[in-house]
Amino acid sequence: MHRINCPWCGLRDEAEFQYQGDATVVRPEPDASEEEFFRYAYIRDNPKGWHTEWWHHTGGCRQWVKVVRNTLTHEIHATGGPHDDLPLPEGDK
Amino acid sequence: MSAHRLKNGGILINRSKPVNFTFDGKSYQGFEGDTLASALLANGVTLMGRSFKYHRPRGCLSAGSEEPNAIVEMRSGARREPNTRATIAELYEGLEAKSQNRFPSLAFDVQSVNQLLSPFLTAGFYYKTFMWPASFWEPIYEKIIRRSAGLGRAAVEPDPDTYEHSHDHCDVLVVGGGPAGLAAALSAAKSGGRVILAEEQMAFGGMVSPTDMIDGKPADAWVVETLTKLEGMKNVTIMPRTTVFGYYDHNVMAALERVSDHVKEPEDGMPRQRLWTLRAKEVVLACGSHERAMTFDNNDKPGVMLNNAVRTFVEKFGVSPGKKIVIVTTNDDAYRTAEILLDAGVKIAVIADARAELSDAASRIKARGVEIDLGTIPRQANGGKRVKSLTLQTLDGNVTRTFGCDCVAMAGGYSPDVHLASQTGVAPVWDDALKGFVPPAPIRAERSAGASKGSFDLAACLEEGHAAGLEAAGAAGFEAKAGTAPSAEAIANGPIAAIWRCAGNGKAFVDFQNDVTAKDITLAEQEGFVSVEHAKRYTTLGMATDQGKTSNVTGIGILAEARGEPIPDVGTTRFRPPYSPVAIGAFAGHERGYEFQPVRRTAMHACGEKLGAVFVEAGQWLRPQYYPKPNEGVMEAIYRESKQVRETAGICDVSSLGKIEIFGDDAGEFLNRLYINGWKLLKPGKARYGLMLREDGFVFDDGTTSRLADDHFFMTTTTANAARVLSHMEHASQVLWPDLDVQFCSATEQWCGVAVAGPNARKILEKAFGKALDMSEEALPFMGVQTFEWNGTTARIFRISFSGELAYEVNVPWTYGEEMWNALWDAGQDHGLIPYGTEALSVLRIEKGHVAGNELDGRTTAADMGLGRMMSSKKPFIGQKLAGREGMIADDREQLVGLKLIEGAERLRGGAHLFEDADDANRENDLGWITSVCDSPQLGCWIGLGYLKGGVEAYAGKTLYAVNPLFGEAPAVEVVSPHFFDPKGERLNG
Amino acid sequence: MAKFSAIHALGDKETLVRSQEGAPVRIELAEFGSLVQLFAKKGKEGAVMKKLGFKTEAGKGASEKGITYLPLAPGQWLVVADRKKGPAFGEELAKAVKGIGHVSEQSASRIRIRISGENARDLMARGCRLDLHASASGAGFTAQTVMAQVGVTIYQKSNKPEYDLYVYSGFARSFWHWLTHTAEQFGYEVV
Amino acid sequence: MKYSALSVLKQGLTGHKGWKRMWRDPAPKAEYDVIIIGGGGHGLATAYYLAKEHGITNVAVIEKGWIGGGNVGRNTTIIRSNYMHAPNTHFYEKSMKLWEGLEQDFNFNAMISQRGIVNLFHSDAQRDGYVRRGNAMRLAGVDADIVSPEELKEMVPILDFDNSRFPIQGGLMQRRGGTVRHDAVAWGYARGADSRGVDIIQNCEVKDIIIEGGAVVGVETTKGKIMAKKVGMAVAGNTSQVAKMAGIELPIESHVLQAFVSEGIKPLIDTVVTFGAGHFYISQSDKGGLVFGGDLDGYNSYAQRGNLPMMEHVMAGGMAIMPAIGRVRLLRHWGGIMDMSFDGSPFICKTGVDKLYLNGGWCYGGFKATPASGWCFAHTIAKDAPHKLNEAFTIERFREGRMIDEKGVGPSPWIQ
Ligand SMILES: Cc1cc2nc3c(=O)[nH]c(=O)nc-3n(C[C@H](O)[C@H](O)[C@H](O)COP(=O)(O)OP(=O)(O)OC[C@H]3O[C@@H](n4cnc5c(N)ncnc54)[C@H](O)[C@@H]3O)c2cc1C
Ligand SMILES: NC(=O)c1ccc[n+]([C@@H]2O[C@H](COP(=O)([O-])OP(=O)(O)OC[C@H]3O[C@@H](n4cnc5c(N)ncnc54)[C@H](O)[C@@H]3O)[C@@H](O)[C@H]2O)c1
Ligand SMILES: Cc1cc2nc3c(=O)[nH]c(=O)nc-3n(C[C@H](O)[C@H](O)[C@H](O)COP(=O)(O)O)c2cc1C
Ligand SMILES: [Zn+2]
Repeated sequence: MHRINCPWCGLRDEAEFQYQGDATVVRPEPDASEEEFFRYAYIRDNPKGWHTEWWHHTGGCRQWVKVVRNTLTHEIHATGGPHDDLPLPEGDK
Repeated sequence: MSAHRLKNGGILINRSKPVNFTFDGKSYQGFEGDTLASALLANGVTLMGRSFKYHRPRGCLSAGSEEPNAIVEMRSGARREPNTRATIAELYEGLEAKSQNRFPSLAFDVQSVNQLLSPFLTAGFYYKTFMWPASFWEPIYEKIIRRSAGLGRAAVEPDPDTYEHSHDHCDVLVVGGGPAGLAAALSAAKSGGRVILAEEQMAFGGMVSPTDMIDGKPADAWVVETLTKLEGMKNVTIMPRTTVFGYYDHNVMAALERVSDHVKEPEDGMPRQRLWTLRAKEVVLACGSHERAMTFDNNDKPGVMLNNAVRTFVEKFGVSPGKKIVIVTTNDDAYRTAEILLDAGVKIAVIADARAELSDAASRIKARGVEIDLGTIPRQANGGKRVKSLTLQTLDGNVTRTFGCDCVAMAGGYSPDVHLASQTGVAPVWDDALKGFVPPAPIRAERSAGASKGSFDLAACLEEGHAAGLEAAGAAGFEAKAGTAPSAEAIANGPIAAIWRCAGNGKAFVDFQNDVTAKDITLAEQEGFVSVEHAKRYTTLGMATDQGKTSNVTGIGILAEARGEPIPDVGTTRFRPPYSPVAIGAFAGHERGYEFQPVRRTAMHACGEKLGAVFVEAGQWLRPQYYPKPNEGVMEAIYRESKQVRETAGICDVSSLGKIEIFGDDAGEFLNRLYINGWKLLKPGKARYGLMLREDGFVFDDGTTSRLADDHFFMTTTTANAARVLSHMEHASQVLWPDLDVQFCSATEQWCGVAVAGPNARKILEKAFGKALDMSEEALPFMGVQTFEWNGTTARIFRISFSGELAYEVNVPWTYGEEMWNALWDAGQDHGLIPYGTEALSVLRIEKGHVAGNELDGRTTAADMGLGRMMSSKKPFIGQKLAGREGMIADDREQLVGLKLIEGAERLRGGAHLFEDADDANRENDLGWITSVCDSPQLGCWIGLGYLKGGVEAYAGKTLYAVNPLFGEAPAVEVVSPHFFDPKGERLNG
Repeated sequence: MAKFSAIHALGDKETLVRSQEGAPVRIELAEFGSLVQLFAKKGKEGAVMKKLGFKTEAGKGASEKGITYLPLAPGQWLVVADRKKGPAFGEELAKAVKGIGHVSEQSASRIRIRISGENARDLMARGCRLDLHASASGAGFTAQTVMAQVGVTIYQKSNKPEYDLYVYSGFARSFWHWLTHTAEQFGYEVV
Repeated sequence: MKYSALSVLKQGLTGHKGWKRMWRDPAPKAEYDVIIIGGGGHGLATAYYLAKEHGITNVAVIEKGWIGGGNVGRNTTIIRSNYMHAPNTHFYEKSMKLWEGLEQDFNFNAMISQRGIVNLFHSDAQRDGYVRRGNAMRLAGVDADIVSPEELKEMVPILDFDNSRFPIQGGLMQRRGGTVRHDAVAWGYARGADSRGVDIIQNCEVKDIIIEGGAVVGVETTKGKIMAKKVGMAVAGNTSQVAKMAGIELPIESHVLQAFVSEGIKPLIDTVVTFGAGHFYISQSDKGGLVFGGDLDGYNSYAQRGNLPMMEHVMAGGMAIMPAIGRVRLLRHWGGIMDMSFDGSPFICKTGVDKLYLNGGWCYGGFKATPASGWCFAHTIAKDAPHKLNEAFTIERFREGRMIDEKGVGPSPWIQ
């Protein structure tokens, strides 16, 4: 079971969170094109390996937590707040 | 007691406490501390089950958790549980067990005729046959196959016992309470970390023998002493009868504690079993090993068992499984058994040792006068329902001699128990000296120790355990307090021979329970099932309840020989949890039946109850659905309620609506971005209907939101979407627009609410709230909001209307719900006030053409609902861009319409499809469907809402057919505007 | 008659109370006066604490003069007044933080249950996924989590294994059912 | 070699020495007319129908592991055609028809068992949704019925009607739905394809897709470069990874779905029962194991294993409606990687790259699709154009706003 380090609550069980998908896609500015919004809503890199993603801590502080997790091993490299820059581990993509 | 119980020995049994039990209806007696298997053996019962496919008679193979054969039905009635391993079922007074998978009786099983068919019933048989004629499969062949498969019978009544979950955290989790595990727990505990020691069995000590010496004491005394020491340490939790069965991500382990399985029924308040979630910083796996059987013809005869099972029965339970025993072996462990048998006075007919040379251990036994045949392996067991003799052969297949016996002990070598270590997804590694797979290099914070790591010598197990405990504690951040490992005399074991199968022409079983023979495996290879995973699936090797604990390695050895490749190239199949089977009820815990999900009750639940409401589930909420009068049917009640509201007034509990309190200078801007319509200009004291889209442009939710102050809004959401809307807003404020000054939280359970609707609504409220509230048109116009003091608390009133009547929603704090209801109820008595439920609410809104859950199915656009014009073009909002995609604005999209039943059926039904021609209805000319229906008192007929291609514009006044093949009807309906009733909204003013 | 009873959502107190001499688990219907959710505007967290004269950090609440401050999230607290009743408490707070924060009245949204006794921690472990061992919790320990599928806020006032659970009103009965059912294995009293 | 009563009898009496390999183990040729990447159900079925229906036999199926080791070998084996949206209804019904004749067609007993599938409903709104769906099926010529609680009690006696949190009001039944012995589907198609000349190449991973001048010309594999006139991708959970090799971006996420099997027990449940409101579904295998599952774990994963919270939730769902299974033991549980598309519906289509074709986005429902998927994909590859049955399953539908969203939850694949 994933244990996710919420920046506010500390290490918590996966069961307290709701997964919310890829955190690398950035919502375009309001005046961006339909195409850009389309890519934001639908196109995903879906990597096998490190993935930066959202876990919403609904069973705790209700903060959106950014998590760098490996989709192959389920290992977690880093967690942070929505606007923290979380680099991927060295040498990996 | 019976002759099979030895005079002495049996460290686990208490001879002064006899215990009565029954097996297949016959009464027997055993001792406290016995397992069902040891007690049956003590009574001379060797036949304990039938195999899966051929229904061959079987006795117990092992004395432990790995048992494939002796699986029985325990208990009866609602507590009947299939497939319980007799070898670990603890005996209790009144235990009832039955043999399974046999008819009519264990001794005489009709389906054992399958054995006659056995030349055909090989691996893969099913795939090649039962195809002729085609129509015979389900009604005939499949039924027979299903009935003859499947082992035991489950209960058919609800399980009367309870299960619970429990959680713990530790620095070091030690799995297994054998010598390695005990040593690990002790050294880890001494360094101060929090230690949990879990052991599957009732007794600790694992495979140690009372004849072993540890720290100069008999091993069983050392075990007790060590446990006592551990129990005395505050940082140690000892968990007997607890199987750690699953190794999940991030070092979380799941364990099952069998709290009450060793008693007839759980004591008051106690669960049957407890499922533990253990979060360990570091793990020590000291799970021991499993002995392998040897593969020779008829090796499944009752009385043929594992060498260490024979030893365990003698040493731990004081039972000799036979009076004259043949031992067949590939390694030195057989001689430990021989020694113990000789000491117990049990006769050994011969020991057949596959190895060419006499080992030291063997010579010691030879010196005691036992015949040892070197270079000899078993050929076939003989006998009926119990082994009578064993024929031996040389390694190259020459039959030598046959020895009479009533028990055969097989020492095929040990396989380290790498189950948990491999569950993490890495494959174990072949060790050729050991002739077994050992744990892979850890990828988690874990390490193995003792036999499970491939160390079979007691001294090494103790040392490794000690070191592993220290290492684990150190890794968890606790300073190692060295000390020395418990010591035992190191014994050099001789080599192990790799004998995967012994030559023969008959059935030599590898996987006993699933009746997989050596030939099945070679046949699979011959047919192209070369991969070990293919061979497993084709033959079912290792797929039975024991998951191949005693058989997988042998099967892999045979496959490797057939492929002509070394074992490491073949590899193992994938290890999966659970380590041993776990009751489904334990996973569910408390969350079963009515407790599956918590119930949410509104503050006014009791008021509804008092008025005879029938409640309905709305998500987790319970809401009054309707309030039947005596002798009134559902439909009549709904009709009456919805009619009466428009005539006088009705009161409805609307507390389950989601409520969100929003603060901040940018709250208006925030709402502007969330909703499709504008919010900035909304004045304090006013409410507005709002519609939200998802980012993909489809409608997400709707509700009424009010401005209470410049920087304070109060939002309502639908009951169903309350949580989702809150999450959506948190995303927007935390992730998308952190710069907006906006703060909000749920207020759903702070405020409860009622709607009072109908021409008399104002009068009733005036009477109930009196001077507290100014109800005048000026003070509280349509879409007006007021906060007022009532009864010592703050109340809010919203003049909004879902029903289309003059209506108000009043909110008070949850604690005042009943009082408010009662006040309104009393005030309404002179004004024809009735309570109405969700059904009447639905009728009223359908008559008005207001959309609800049925119309908001996640695939509709605002325009589909006729609300396209609400979409502001003056500001950006979520969903705006993608709502413009060509398919979402296409002309052929279905639009919301009203439908009136004309004729052809008694009623309308949701889910009917709309067609121009009822006789030519198919998916290609399908025009739409009906979403909601009701029997409308105002229209005097059944009406409905639906989505229709072309909408009202194309079909107004036209007749369509509501085709409903499921109900065999296709009534004619007229297409009308969805605003059936009072389209101008005149009634909003009373 | 005004009602601020912690048990409003559970029904009549008389039907809930149960005595057992020396019970290893004690469940207390711990009524309070007022409860609000307090917000600091962005960047005003310190200012709000200063203004109101309390100090909390993530996971650690504080009790002062009958008022308990439970940190929920950055810039968010539950503030519980033991005695001060009614909306007035929230209004006072709101006034105090005007310009730097907001207050949402929540007195009716939750009930408070206090669990203590020899087996209190064992009982908690049956539903609580958090580590409540003395080395991991202790005085001031505050956490929002989920027990028996219900969101709860836990507060441990002292180093003793005694826990205040704040449970949403609508879920109160379901939670109570689970709690008392589970406590039966130890034996419990309700006061 | 053909399986007949006679061959089974003969081999039984002669020690089974004559049974041949079901598929060869050939070395890859330098070039094929068609390469199918992925030896799962869909890939093997595609090869089979290319050979059988279109006479294209110079075909290789390239599988990185052992055939059938992906989702076809780990699914809960349910087949049904109870879909609501027209493209799905027609497509899955085609599949159902192919299932009905499959064993005779490929001379292999895949134990297709039309024991029926029932979806329970618990509220009027849910019922209306199912009625809409059932009618959509009937209007497409597919069997569907609404069954009453009384009929349900008869059909599934262990359903609890007395103490259930969400009272069971009835169900949508498709009697022709049921289960199939999953492994046998892969093996049967493999054997059928092999006997028609298709090369099945195992332990060979495609590492790159070679494109020249906008058209595919071959693949780079762990066994070297293999050229091809056309290439079809049918790699399920790995769709994004393989499509990326050709520069194709997709609305797909890979998620883990768990499955569970109990110890074998005597027949207890004769139909497939799904409890959507509780995220639980169950059937019983011919071997006696209760085979059940629930929702996705709900996070991107390629790990083929899930975690405890979903396990507990799934089994709670079981105990919510069938409390008699409490004492039956879970034997094993595992996971598979779902290629979750952003509307829950699949792709069988051409791609932006000439002669490169996509089959994917099957989510947790592609097993039942296997025959029709292979059949339609073979058609699309052979004709370089979709069949009418799969023309809606394009990549462009998302850009165009013509999603086929059975669940109506939109582009959040973890809840699709
Ligand atoms: C737990 C679970 C339960 C399910 N239950 C059902 C159900 O009840 N009913 C239903 O209809 N569907 C169900 N499904 C879904 C269904 O199993 C899949 O949608 C379907 O099997 C996918 O098609 P496939 O058989 O071709 O996939 P797979 O069998 O996964 O085949 C894809 C193959 O491609 C191979 N591959 C991947 N990358 C490469 C590469 N680079 N080179 C070479 N080969 C590669 C893989 O190794 C794999 O063998 C379930 C799935 C799971 C996991
Ligand atoms: N002579 C030989 O060939 C040979 C071979 C193997 C073992 N042995 C002997 O066996 C002993 C090995 O000691 P050890 O401590 O490594 O192993 P052990 O077998 O003595 O103990 C392992 C213990 O772990 C428990 N266990 C296993 N899996 C578990 C799980 N998942 N959850 C909870 N409990 C679990 C078992 O019930 C058992 O009590 C030594 O005495 C050694 O000499 C001898
Ligand atoms: C329908 C079905 C029935 C199964 N029955 C059994 C079974 O009776 N015994 C068993 O050990 N595994 C059974 N399995 C699980 C497989 O052993 C295996 O776990 C699964 O195919 C996934 O493969 P993997 O575990 O090798 O990754 C079954 C799987 C399926 C799909
Ligand atoms: Zn948190």
